[in-house]
Amino acid sequence: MASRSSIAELGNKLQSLPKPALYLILFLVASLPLIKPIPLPNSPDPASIDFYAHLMELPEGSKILICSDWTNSTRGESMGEMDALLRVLMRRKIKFAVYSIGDGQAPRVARETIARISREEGGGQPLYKPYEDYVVIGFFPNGEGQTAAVNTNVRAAFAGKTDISPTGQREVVQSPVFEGINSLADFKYLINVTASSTNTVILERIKKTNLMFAVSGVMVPENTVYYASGQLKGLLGGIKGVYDMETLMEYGVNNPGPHMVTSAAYGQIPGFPGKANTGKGTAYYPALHVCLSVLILAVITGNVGMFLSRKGR
Amino acid sequence: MGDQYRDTGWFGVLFTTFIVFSILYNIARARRGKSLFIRRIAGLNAIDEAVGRATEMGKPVVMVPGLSDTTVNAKSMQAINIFAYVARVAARFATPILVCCYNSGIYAVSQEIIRDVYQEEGLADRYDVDSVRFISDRQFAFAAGVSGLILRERAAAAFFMGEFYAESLILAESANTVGAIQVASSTEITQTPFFIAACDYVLIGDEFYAASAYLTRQPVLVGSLIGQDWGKLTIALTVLLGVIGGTYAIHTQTDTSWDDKNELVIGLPHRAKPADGLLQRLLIPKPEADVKVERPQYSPDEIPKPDKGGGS
Amino acid sequence: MLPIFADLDPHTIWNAPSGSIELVIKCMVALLLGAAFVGICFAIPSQLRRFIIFTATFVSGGFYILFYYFPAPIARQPLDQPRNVLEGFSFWLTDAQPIIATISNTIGSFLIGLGIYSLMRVHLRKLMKKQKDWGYSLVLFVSMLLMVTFGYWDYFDRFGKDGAAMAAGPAGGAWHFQQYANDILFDGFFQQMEAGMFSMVAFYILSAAYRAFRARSIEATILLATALVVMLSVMGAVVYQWDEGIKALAHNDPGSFLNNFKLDVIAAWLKDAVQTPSIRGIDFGVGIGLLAMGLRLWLNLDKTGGAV
Amino acid sequence: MDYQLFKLTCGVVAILGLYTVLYRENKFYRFWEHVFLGLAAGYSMVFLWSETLKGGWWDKMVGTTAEHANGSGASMAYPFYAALLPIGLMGYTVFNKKYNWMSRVPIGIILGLYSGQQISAWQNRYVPNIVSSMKPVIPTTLEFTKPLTKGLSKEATAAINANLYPSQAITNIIFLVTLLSVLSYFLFSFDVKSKIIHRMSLNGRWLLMIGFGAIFGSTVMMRFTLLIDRMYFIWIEWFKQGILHR
Repeated sequence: MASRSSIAELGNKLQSLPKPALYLILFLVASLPLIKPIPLPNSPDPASIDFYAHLMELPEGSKILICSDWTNSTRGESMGEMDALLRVLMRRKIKFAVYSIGDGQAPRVARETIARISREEGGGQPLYKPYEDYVVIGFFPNGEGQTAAVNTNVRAAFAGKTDISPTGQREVVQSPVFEGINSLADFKYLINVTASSTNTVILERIKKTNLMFAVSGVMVPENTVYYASGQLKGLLGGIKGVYDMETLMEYGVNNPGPHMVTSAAYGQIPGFPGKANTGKGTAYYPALHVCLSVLILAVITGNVGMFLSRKGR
Repeated sequence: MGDQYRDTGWFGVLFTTFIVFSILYNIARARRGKSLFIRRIAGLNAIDEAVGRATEMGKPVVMVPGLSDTTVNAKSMQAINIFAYVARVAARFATPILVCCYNSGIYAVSQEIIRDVYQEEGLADRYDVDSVRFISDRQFAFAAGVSGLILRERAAAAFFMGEFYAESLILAESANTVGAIQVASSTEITQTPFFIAACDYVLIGDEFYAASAYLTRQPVLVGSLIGQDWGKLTIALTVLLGVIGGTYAIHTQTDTSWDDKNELVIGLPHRAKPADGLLQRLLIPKPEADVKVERPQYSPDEIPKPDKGGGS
Repeated sequence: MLPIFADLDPHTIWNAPSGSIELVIKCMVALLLGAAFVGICFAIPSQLRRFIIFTATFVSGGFYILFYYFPAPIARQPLDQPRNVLEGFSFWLTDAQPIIATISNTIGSFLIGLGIYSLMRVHLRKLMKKQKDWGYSLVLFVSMLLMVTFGYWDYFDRFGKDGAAMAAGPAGGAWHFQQYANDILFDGFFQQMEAGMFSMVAFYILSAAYRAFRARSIEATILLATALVVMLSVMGAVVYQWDEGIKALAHNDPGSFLNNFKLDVIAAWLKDAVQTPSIRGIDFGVGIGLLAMGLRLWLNLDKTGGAV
Repeated sequence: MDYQLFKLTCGVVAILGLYTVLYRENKFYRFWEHVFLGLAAGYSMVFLWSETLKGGWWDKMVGTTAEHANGSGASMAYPFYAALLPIGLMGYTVFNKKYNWMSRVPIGIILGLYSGQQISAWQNRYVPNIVSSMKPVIPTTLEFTKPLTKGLSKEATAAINANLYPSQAITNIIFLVTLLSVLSYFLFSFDVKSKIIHRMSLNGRWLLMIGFGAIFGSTVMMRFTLLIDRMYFIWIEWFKQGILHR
């Protein structure tokens, strides 16, 4: 039987693992599951189902406004959300305008993402033509004022901004996307894909149209509050939200089958089986499990160490 | 023109105005010299201790007034107000300070306020312009720059106050690595648990806004703090009244329309929803059908620019 | 109401056709007026300084306060003219709002150079005096200059004659050296470094959680336990297994009370019943604090704002 | 080496350079930190014009001619935006000991515009939150949990949905107690003599910890995802697809 002091020593050791060792373990376990991803079972959140269902309920040819406020620093989550959103929009022939208030890089990242998804959806050829089917309006450094202006008069707020069209640089409000748009209410939704606090800026100032947010994992608790109070019609949160969207695109809602997604709030909503629905969600979700397990294990180790060293004393 | 408050309802505006009024009223009351009470806030007593330790060690005190998305805003102003106090203590002990700014607006304001603090203390010669620094206005370049500075200068005390996002933990763990005492506070609630995990003292929620009143005891700030308390009490009372009203509504009132997502049932009487309570309806009026107003029209050559039809 | 803010295209005193002499003259006048204001500020006696700052803040804040309290026009159509003076004023406020946004955007942008100037000052000094670590300052300068050069070069190319043919990404073609260089700097280095720095938070979370999450006190134990439940609830596979177990216990009866102990149900309940109200409670306080700070700034009540 | 692979390699080297700080502060990290700061400053200078001033100020000031606008119609120029230039430049007086007060004018304008919006922002953000906190607390039926509605008629479903069940009422009461306790914890100006309020604000602290725990749990998801994304970038995009061509 180990002596009291050696138990205490073990306890102290368990309590003071060197930082670099912890880091190395995490580095390794985050990498390994990527080599061969395993599809995991999933039951989508009601908030994600709302998000998907509202997009699917839009009549073809509707228009929506996207406020894209993410850059490559949150690529892991936001790009997955944006990809899934764009896929649904393009498959449903919904035109969209994109602007940013969060970050100067955001328009460029959005532009590249749209071009990529457009090529993938069109089988190599762009499915959506810039300026005709979508416009990238650009960045506005004063988010608060700009958002208030968008709510008051969306055309005036975007007037003067230009985008590159097939015939050179032209004003965005002249684009077909803005045809028939006289008020913000003519955009069926304003969807904010964001990884920064622009969500509250929009929430506080937009009243004329419905809001849906696609936020990063850290913002989920905060935005769940607004979803619960009905200020948001739908909400995608973090990689779970991405995986939910990918699941929904594959199986739809309430479609009988082995992977049926059930929701009491909606009738049958089709999915897009057979199309390229999987993306970052499917690839990252298994690795997330391993990382979280490591974290839980580390916390348990620390607590066991504390317990042992107290006992040994 | 009362009907023009259609979107928000007159009661919501009145309610908001009452809160504004109670803040301003208490500021006025405090300025008239009424002495008022503030409870103890634990994290703030640590400031003197932290600066004292930095003085002993001869290492700098690092202050970060947070990110503010565009230019300077009220949150960063509040952070700088707190730092003005820290800088004052540091100036008296001749402890070096380092204020790391995220954007030019914050930089300009901090530069001015910190300089003033040194001047007021009569120590203008101790002030080094480069102790207030702009680092970067890109979030993670900022995080890399500040944590590099903390590690290289081996800061003895670190204050992170204001609007912090993901970089909170990068900064806090860097400071932890060099053994600095950390006092932190984020207006972003989602970052508070990380500061709790990594820092020595954390101000939670609006303790951040109470800090400058607590530290300086300026009548204006103390009065404002009391006004804020009135506001919180008003909210609590309103919620309680609404709970009673909503409960009453679901027990006694009936409604004939029921829009429960797709389950639209019209014509059958049902229990009312909690949102049908009186207070609820006053604060958020039921949306009405679109109204049309007849107005004289501009002739086409006077059309305001933004409304030309789209398309080519 | 004067159509100062109406943004009408008909020619008024406030605008001019693009490229005309009139425009140049009006621009000069505007510049002179602005410069005159700055000149006056230089000459002004120090007693009036506080007043000028107060006025600037008060008037600009007052616009939004007025905008909030003055009834907004209802059901306004694009071609509508106001029916009376009051309505005219509310139209004017609505029209002015985008212009005000432009003004604050622009002034904010002009300040950006200030930060860059500070950065240059610190590092130029190091470089000139060959202080410790001056080599790194050189690295900073070089990378900044490269970014500026290729950034603008690429930008002007894109808005030039052949810009339309230029693809957004390298795969599309029609790229020259400057486009590739800009792409490497921005996409190859800068963006990846941002993501890299951000991802380091994961390492720090692990070490902070390991160090701090000990069941030392009641508070710490509560924090630890809730965090564990929520973490488990985002692990889809764990949730799935747990829920299958519960289903088996409940004999697959969907009406059974046991179904309330599914992991995602517990987590959702925790969010609804405790997390949401506690965030809301903090948020109400923070909101009022921010409102009060806003009011004090608007009315210039704080004393620390510089000894003017 | 093709262009794509070269670009990926740059990214991988830079990321690993930053990661070395996890071991300790070192020269390699310092190098990449300064590269990062330089690129960030350079980028700010580029987007200062390209993303903000060009479209937001210059184009509005000089307008567009028919030729320039590609047939979409000329727009008028609004020359008085030019007056913003001198006002904006007033910010640069901050380095002058005598005239530094002038920098407060442009900042005052920005702060004014910001603070003026706070009242309406407060109402828009918090009033709906206040209203949705008004949850009913007395159940309308004695059946403890909500029965299943699957397969029932719309009318029957609506009738069931309209009821407040005791289980929900209990949740609502916990919700309210939490909200009020947390609010009372943040009262600063009351000398707590009443035992109930004291108890409540102590409860408030514990309930806050539950909230923070839940936030921590869901935030961790994101942080790890971003790390996994970097690992994906290094191992799959660069190593597997770039180097090994698989």
